[in-house]
Amino acid sequence: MSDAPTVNDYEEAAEKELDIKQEDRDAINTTLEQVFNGGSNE
Amino acid sequence: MDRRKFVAGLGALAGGSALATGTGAFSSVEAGRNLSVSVADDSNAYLGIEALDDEYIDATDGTLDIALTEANATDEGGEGINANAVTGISDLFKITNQGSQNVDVFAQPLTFIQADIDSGVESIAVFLTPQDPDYNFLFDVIPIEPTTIPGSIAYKNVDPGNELRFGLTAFAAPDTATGTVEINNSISITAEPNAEENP
Amino acid sequence: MERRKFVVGLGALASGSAAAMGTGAFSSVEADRTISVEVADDSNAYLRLQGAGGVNSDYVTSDGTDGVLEINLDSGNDSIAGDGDGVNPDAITKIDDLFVVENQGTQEVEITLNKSGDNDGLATFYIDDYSTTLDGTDLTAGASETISLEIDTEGSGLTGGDEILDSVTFNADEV
Amino acid sequence: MKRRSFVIGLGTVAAGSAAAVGTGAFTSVTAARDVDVSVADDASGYLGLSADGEYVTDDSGSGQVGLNLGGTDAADRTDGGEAFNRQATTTVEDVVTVEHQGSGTSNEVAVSFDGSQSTTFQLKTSSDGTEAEVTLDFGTDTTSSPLTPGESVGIDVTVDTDADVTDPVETADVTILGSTDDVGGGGGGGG
Repeated sequence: MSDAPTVNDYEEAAEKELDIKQEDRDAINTTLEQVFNGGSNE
Repeated sequence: MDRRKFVAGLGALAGGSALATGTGAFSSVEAGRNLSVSVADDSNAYLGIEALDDEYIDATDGTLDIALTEANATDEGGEGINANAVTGISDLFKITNQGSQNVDVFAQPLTFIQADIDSGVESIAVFLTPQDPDYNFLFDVIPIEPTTIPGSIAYKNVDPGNELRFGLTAFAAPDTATGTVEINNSISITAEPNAEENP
Repeated sequence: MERRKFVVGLGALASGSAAAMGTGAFSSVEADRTISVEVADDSNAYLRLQGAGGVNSDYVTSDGTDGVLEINLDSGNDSIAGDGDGVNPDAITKIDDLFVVENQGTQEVEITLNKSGDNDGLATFYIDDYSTTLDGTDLTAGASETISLEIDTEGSGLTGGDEILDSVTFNADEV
Repeated sequence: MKRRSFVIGLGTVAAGSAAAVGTGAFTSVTAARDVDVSVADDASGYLGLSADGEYVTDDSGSGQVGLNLGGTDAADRTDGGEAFNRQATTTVEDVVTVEHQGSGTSNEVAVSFDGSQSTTFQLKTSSDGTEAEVTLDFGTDTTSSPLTPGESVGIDVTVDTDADVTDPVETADVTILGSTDDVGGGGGGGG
């Protein structure tokens, strides 16, 4: 099963550390996964 | 899908997580190469770029531009993302290889950030989010020329006719982010013949 | 693999005509598209949250027309007409028509809530006469609900100063 | 710089087959909002219940108003007064004051004993078992007309030690309701 990009992947790609708290990273990663899966097919 | 309970204390999102340590947006496209392209009609150019949801897309000038803004409000009056929130929009636009060769497609940059430098509190981050294409691709999140373009999504060997769908994931914090920070930038989408397939 | 990136003059493609190397063959296309994203007040954002006005607006310390919605039923809120500092102990308190939730996006969503606070289980948000909860309600694009809040401290043993709720996360996810 | 790459899916789909087109954009929003709710003692709750005088107990510091209509022994009573007289009906006015301390300057709240203008129950003293019928009401001069924030109404108690009592209890719960529903024209409930 493919895996969605995470905030960390974007940081690596951008070679920048983003000052985002862990709970917010979790929230963003959850949404990244939903978007990656086209929304409904979680 | 296990849904993590993500807000622990009082408005973890409200805690004012400043996003960028740098000064202002760092993800602008290298000025020198910022060629603006007006393809006669995005949808039937070789590199088809089409909106999948026209409410978040402003296609008035013939090119497809992403606009989550007051000027491009949704039919229901939505004028932008909520503050202190994460917003995900999938099926925003798609790119279709309408040429006759296998191509490698790149989209960059992936991350758009703006932080209010003086308060150092408000910030917005927008992540160009690839969607799971239904076929086998090597999909790289790689830096291109690390010094200039901060990373891109690379799709290798896209057959003619195949398409790549994109969405957006946006994060704005804290609750005072409203009207303080915003993103005005551009995405560069590039397609080149795949070297192995087209010797 | 050393990555080289090259861009060819793109003018030739403007009319969609074939580039020099035969129909459909091109050496590179680069298209720049703008992306602009703004942060809207809760009253104008994709998930609209706004105080409902009316007799219970004293409890809404920020109604979402300038920033985010904020609700305050404790001693920190000194704009309550009767100067009350919170819900009574050993009581059921119902606050009708506190705020409105509206889906101003483009797709139907289901609303779910994550409440946090020392006794968040005692607070329940309803979309109608205290029979259907907001948690689990579907909103089609453009649909809205006016939300009432019930706090039940009966038999809870809670006394003055005890916290019931301190924040609520509203989730709107595609159905 | 370590390269991250993902291989998506296995197997290949014949070239040119259009992928399933999305059903249009999906919006997901996850927004955290401050919603602060706390408990206040009866005296400063949105339905203010306050009282003073020797008939009132703040039982076990729970911040709740309680009535004690006769101490286990007379000495408990601050003024050293006797208990209620036997074979007599005694009324004490305004033992408890109910004040509308909720929201909405013009927001009228009607006070009642769970919907009615009075409530009666039968008690017996824990010491010598004296029985009495106890009635709480809003007295003759203060019917419970709706209150706007800041206005209050007093609750009177009448103890009839002469009444014939069937099965008295030592303590009884009294429900006091403040609601806009009982006021003509409905409107928001203030607790």
